[in-house]
Amino acid sequence: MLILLIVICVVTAVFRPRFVEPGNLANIIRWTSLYGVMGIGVAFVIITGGIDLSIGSMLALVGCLFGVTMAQYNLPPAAAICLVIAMSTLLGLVYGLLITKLKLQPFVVTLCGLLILRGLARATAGGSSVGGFSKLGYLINYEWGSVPVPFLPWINEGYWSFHKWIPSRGDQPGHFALNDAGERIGLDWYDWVPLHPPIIYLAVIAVVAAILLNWTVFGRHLKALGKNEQAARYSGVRTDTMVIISYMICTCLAGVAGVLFSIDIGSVMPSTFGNFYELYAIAAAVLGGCSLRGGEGSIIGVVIGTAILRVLQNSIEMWSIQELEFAVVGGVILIGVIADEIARRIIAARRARQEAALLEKQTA
Amino acid sequence: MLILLIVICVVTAVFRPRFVEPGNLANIIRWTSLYGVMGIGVAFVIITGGIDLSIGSMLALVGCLFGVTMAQYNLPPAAAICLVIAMSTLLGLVYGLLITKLKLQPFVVTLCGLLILRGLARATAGGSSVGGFSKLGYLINYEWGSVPVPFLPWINEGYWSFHKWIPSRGDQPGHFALNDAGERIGLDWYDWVPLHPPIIYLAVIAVVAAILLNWTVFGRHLKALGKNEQAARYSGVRTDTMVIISYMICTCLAGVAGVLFSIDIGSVMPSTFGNFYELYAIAAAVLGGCSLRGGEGSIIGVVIGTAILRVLQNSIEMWSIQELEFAVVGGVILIGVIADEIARRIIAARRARQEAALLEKQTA
Amino acid sequence: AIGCSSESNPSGTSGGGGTAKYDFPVTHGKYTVVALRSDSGNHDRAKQNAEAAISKYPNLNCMVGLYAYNPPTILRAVENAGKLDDIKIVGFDEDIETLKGIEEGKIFGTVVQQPFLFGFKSVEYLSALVRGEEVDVPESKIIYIPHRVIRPDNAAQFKADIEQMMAGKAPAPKLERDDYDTKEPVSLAFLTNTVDPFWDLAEQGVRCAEPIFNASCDVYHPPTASAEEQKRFIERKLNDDCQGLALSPIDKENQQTLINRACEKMKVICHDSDAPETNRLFYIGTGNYLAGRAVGKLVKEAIPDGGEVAIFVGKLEQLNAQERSSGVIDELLDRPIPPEYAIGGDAAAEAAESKSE
Amino acid sequence: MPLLEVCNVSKRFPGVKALKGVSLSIAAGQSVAVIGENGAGKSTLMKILAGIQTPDEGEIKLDGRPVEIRNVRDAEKFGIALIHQELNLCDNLDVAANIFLGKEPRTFGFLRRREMERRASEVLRQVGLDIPPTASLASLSIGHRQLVEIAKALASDAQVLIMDEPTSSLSTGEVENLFRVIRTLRDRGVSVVYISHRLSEIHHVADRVVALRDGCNSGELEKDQITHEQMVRLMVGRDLDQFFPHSPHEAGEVVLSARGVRVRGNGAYPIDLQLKAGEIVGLAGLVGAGRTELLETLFGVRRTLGGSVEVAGQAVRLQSPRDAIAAGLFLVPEDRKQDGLVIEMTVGENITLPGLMRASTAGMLPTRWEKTTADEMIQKLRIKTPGPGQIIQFLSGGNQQKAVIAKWLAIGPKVLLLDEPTRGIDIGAKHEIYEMMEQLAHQGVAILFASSEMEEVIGMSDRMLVMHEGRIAGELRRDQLSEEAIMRLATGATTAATT
Ligand SMILES: Nc1ncnc2c1ncn2[C@@H]1O[C@H](COP(=O)(O)OP(=O)(O)OP(=O)(O)O)[C@@H](O)[C@H]1O
Ligand SMILES: Nc1ncnc2c1ncn2[C@@H]1O[C@H](COP(=O)(O)OP(=O)(O)OP(=O)(O)O)[C@@H](O)[C@H]1O
Ligand SMILES: [Mg+2]
Ligand SMILES: [Mg+2]
Repeated sequence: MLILLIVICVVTAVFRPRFVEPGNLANIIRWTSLYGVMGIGVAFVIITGGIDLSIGSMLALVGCLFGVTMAQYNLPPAAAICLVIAMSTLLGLVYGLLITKLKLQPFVVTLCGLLILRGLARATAGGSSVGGFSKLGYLINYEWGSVPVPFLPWINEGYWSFHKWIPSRGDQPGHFALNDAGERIGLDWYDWVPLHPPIIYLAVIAVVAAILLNWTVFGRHLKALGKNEQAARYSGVRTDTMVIISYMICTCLAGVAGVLFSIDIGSVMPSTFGNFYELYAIAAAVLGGCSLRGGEGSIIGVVIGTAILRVLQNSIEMWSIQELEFAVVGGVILIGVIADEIARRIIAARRARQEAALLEKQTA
Repeated sequence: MLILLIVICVVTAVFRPRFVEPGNLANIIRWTSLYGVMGIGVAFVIITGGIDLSIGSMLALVGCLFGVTMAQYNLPPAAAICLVIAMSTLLGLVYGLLITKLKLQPFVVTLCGLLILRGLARATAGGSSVGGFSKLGYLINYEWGSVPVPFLPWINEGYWSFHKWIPSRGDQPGHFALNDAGERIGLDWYDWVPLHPPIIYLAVIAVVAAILLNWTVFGRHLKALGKNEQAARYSGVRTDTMVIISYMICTCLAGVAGVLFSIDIGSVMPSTFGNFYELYAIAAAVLGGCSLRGGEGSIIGVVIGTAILRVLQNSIEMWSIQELEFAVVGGVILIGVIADEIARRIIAARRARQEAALLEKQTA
Repeated sequence: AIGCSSESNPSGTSGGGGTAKYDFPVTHGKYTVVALRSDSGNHDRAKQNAEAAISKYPNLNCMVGLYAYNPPTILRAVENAGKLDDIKIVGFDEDIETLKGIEEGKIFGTVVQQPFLFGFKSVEYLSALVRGEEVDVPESKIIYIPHRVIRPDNAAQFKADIEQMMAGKAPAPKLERDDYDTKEPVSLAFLTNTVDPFWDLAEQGVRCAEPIFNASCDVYHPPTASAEEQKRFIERKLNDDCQGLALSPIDKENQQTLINRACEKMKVICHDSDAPETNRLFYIGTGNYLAGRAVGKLVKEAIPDGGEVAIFVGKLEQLNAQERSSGVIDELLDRPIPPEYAIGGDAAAEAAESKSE
Repeated sequence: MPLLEVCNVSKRFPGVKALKGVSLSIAAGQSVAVIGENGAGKSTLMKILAGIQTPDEGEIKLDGRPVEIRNVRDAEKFGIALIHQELNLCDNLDVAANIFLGKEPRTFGFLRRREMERRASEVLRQVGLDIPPTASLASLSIGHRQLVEIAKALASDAQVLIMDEPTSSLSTGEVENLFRVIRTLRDRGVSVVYISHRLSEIHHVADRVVALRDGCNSGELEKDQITHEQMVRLMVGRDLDQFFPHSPHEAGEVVLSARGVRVRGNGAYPIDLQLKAGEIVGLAGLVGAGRTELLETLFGVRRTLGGSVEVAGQAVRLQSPRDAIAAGLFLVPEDRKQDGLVIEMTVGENITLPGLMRASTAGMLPTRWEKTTADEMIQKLRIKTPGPGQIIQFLSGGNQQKAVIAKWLAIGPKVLLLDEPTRGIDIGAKHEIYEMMEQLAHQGVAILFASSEMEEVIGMSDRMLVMHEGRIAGELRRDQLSEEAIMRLATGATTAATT
């Protein structure tokens, strides 16, 4: 999957040098971070063998509530954030209870959730869009640092591309090494990509999630129960509790993502905000190696999967083929999944052949 | 479920008498028919234990192609219809092959389908909406007959409602029995509800589907395979072929629905046409008793499920609470599913008690 | 009676535009507005809304469709219900089917904007601004492009014009000045608010202007009409070598920061829908409110004896929908034109009147 | 004083009363065998002890104090561990993780992997399984998985260890090893409850035998009373005459002949074999010897890597089970719940499933045929069911197995492949299945019959093939059959064929 990511990046960079513009890279990083938070949440649910189709609606509801509580009830932002995240977590509890205690199917429950939450979002917002997040913009846009990335200017200025030299605008700083007199003497060989807070959020959440999944008893139980619920239950794992917790993690992270998205986008339109985001999150998790049959998945995979989707989307925009956007994204996911499947088969076949050869040798 | 349907109808009729207006009933019937076609298709896939998330996009693609082939390539409508339905059926074949031969998960495949088809639809339409279906309007709107339904005028005119008498416009015929001089002497006790072609389409498709499912070997095999694919395969059922066929049925019916919807609505906006229709179709199937775990489902159930959703939506319209629409629809599905589950438990418990009593008696 | 709710959100978000909150049905004199229904931009929803309204309000006299796709869907719904004689239809925008309906006498009339001019003028002004040339902008920072009223008499001619535009063969409109300097190529962007035939006309205008002003212009139609898509586009343009941007903000108040950010980097103007609180240089477009009032006048003509009116729009969250609908309602209720729309508006309205007659 | 005491426990399920006032007591350091026919309620009783199910009535006492076992955790607290009849492992985790699932050594919720692996390799050694604790479970055969399951129970350091048919997929050597483990545990003072349908094993492990019949206690045997006949009488309620109803068969023409068939996996050695009409051929071997794979390959479930198969002289291309079925070659699979039956469908629907297509005209359901066939088969095989409309899930194991066989009898087999047909079913049902095999052989059906139970393969076969590591190590005629001869071939001690 990492390979796929790199391929997409390189191809885009070569043919559309503007892709590696620091600002553009910063954008991609920011979006990846935001979507990644969502993806990590849904990964937990997918690992238990469940699904959450209501993330998009959850985003809308959280966004609307967030805006409305701040504006209408004059809650301080911090309190509003806590409130909406608590609410989203509670909704996860409800899902979990319905799924474990009433034995309803996750698909059905979260499908209803999708509809209900969207409806509540519209009711909350009362038919108009919700805003007023701009004062919190620093949570997303504060530039706390930047990293140097080599070669960017070269690619950017077309040295490496098949395209003609693109005359740069004179007022754009940073690309050229200047001599003392301020004249251009050559291209810098690196450029600064600015970093914004979302990457920190993602990093923190991803690290915590990865630890939770791989190093704790909780994670172990989660995987066991995702693969074979009965076995886990017979071994004394509190399967119901685990499932409920995983839904709570998912909706909680969806709540966090909802807050971040609404701050980032700045306005929440209750009827369209977050439409189909659940599909993006699920697609990212699947691309990242989570199996919808449960029991498998890695956090770093999810992050890479999200990055693929974001880079792809940006790349499509660079190529100006927005009309095909969905088709390309869908196609890439499909190809990724097919390639994965084929690779797995080839490996299995090769291993079988090797083992056969080994056996032959042993017996000979 | 039928009970739920009737309850919703009665409550709406009592509190919002305009609900039983013949024209409104005709609308509901028409919409139910159109959505029903889609729902029946997806029921087949659900019975095999699969899912099709791409119906909405399929609708959009079919609609766009339909319009474009007619307008741009001047195909006669019949040819265009055949062409697009053939194409949608072919797509089902592709899904089926990917799912059976490459062993990909239906969720993933059709999720990609959702994106890809939507993208293709947009590319086909070239960014604008597609129209030109009005000359085919007779396929939807031709009034071929009508049925008398008793009591409608009474309810409609407020005799049975808790609301005040609604003065009818004088020029509205049919409601009143007239004396020879043309004066009103009383309310007619029945009214004519017009019938349009869609109900025929639905009836034909539903009857064929029901026969297929309940009276043929194909249907039996389908159910067996939905419950336990491996056992079915070990019993000589062509599981792969069956799965492929069920996807083809589903996409074919989605194609038919796409054609009908585009004629009915008259213009196809590639980016929003059919959004979330797959969810409506799946919800209808689930409300109608299909289990997403596979193996269970009835066609009449699906039709009733669709009717519930449509009536509900109309009823919401009548109550003027559109903002809560999604919430109400989702809530009703959830309540329906929960009620179903609880009813099942109660029945199981009661049967257990009866049996225990019986056993006791036998042994005594 | 929630269906209306173009109430402005207390958070001071959108929903402004001078719209008061209405409690439907509102009655004034002969006219009653029974409902204002939105469909989130879904055509199927639009048709369902129209059908439901016909059933729900037996005494409906007039239906008004304010987004381009509304009038044709209303027409079909009315036709199917067999109520063409009872219900008059008044439209907005120049959908081909709307125009056909007018020709056939099924639709009473429509008020059209001139998106072709939006596109053309945007490129004209932006390329001049980018090259540092002077542009005549009125005090109000609003350049009105007059709307037109289409009735059966001028429908055929107008339809022909539109077809010509769509084919890319429309003659270029008159330029403001004829001494533009067009040596240096400029790179511009034209951002609309959704995918619609309406915006195709605007794009044609842009394309028509590109060679004349030696500009290359990236036109983007956000497919799901969301603020997010607009944001992504603008952010991309910020990192591009784009020098001028003309946009139709979807949610002006909450996009303020974004638009102001763009203003720092390039020349920004608004078209179609304004964002007056930002640093955008000026606004080109129809006065949506005044166009709404023109629709209201058409309604009055259509049902001179008064009656029930239902209004259908796409996204009530959008300013143009709010302005248009309040224009219609205010006209029907004989409210005065709020001062903020009166600026420069009278002249525009008169221009519209004279043009259509 | 008994360590664990069960008093008058009852349990109802929808449709059946699984336990009707059963009592059981176990002293510390004692091993008790629980026997009974299928559906007698053994597993249910054990599940109640392990906290998986709760009793409707009755009491459980530990050290004389009544306790309530509400869930698995409670059972663990009281020192009760259960090895399930069905495998309950997660094949996405490694062996160590499976062994310690639910009781991982931890500090603040973090896993202590090192310690886990150390202790896991310890218990693995105890059960005689020579694999690293980090091996992935997916790579193990059923037999090895069963051993892992046993190791899992051992790792819990339980006071009472319950084994529900632990040996059903183990080979002789592994069974011996298990007995040794049980004896050492017993010497350490651990109580062992042992359930098995292989009555011969019971002599080796049991201090006492408790028999259940139809959910009631039907008697107990002390160590010195344990004999085969006694046990059978307690289980079935009557004496059974000759156990293996074997009579010599007339071998007819060759109906199945496989030449150079290479089975995917496990070495892909070419395999030759021939089956004559009216012959019962046993297929013996240790766990993982490749019997299931061979049978599945012959049935078309697995793709062959080469070779040819002929049925009644006609070459068959084995692409899918359909091809095999079309040729009259049927398999009764090892795992009847997963492969043999659609357990949520009715008895009738299951029995008629393979024959529907043949009996139908124009694809319509042959309703009349369905009904007559189902009734006929239920009668012929004496399937105990309220009727053909009963959901097959609610039948006991033996009756389910009969239904699987009925599926094939309904459409007339030429060759019947049976993979562990008596696995986990009771002695009465076993007997009926043996009789059926006899009958079929006399009707000219060729039967290839894989089983891990020495006695029954020896008792039932006219001829036996023994497999070792994916190849046929040798063939034994009926007069050569003995446990020693088989073991010699099965362990690869002599590679030369004895014929
Ligand atoms: N979860 C369940 N639901 C319904 N019936 C059940 C359930 N579990 C067991 N039964 C029924 O209870 C009875 C006793 O089953 P149990 O598994 O205890 O028998 P057993 O003695 O272990 O048989 P076997 O030797 O086949 O394992 C059987 O008739 C079985 O069908
Ligand atoms: N699906 C599978 N994937 C990988 N390996 C397998 C699979 N099935 C069987 N094997 C391997 O093939 C070998 C033979 O297994 P097989 O089940 O045929 O043995 P068997 O003699 O029937 O034993 P058993 O008594 O367990 O049925 C074993 O080593 C097993 O690990
Ligand atoms: Mg048992
Ligand atoms: Mg086997």
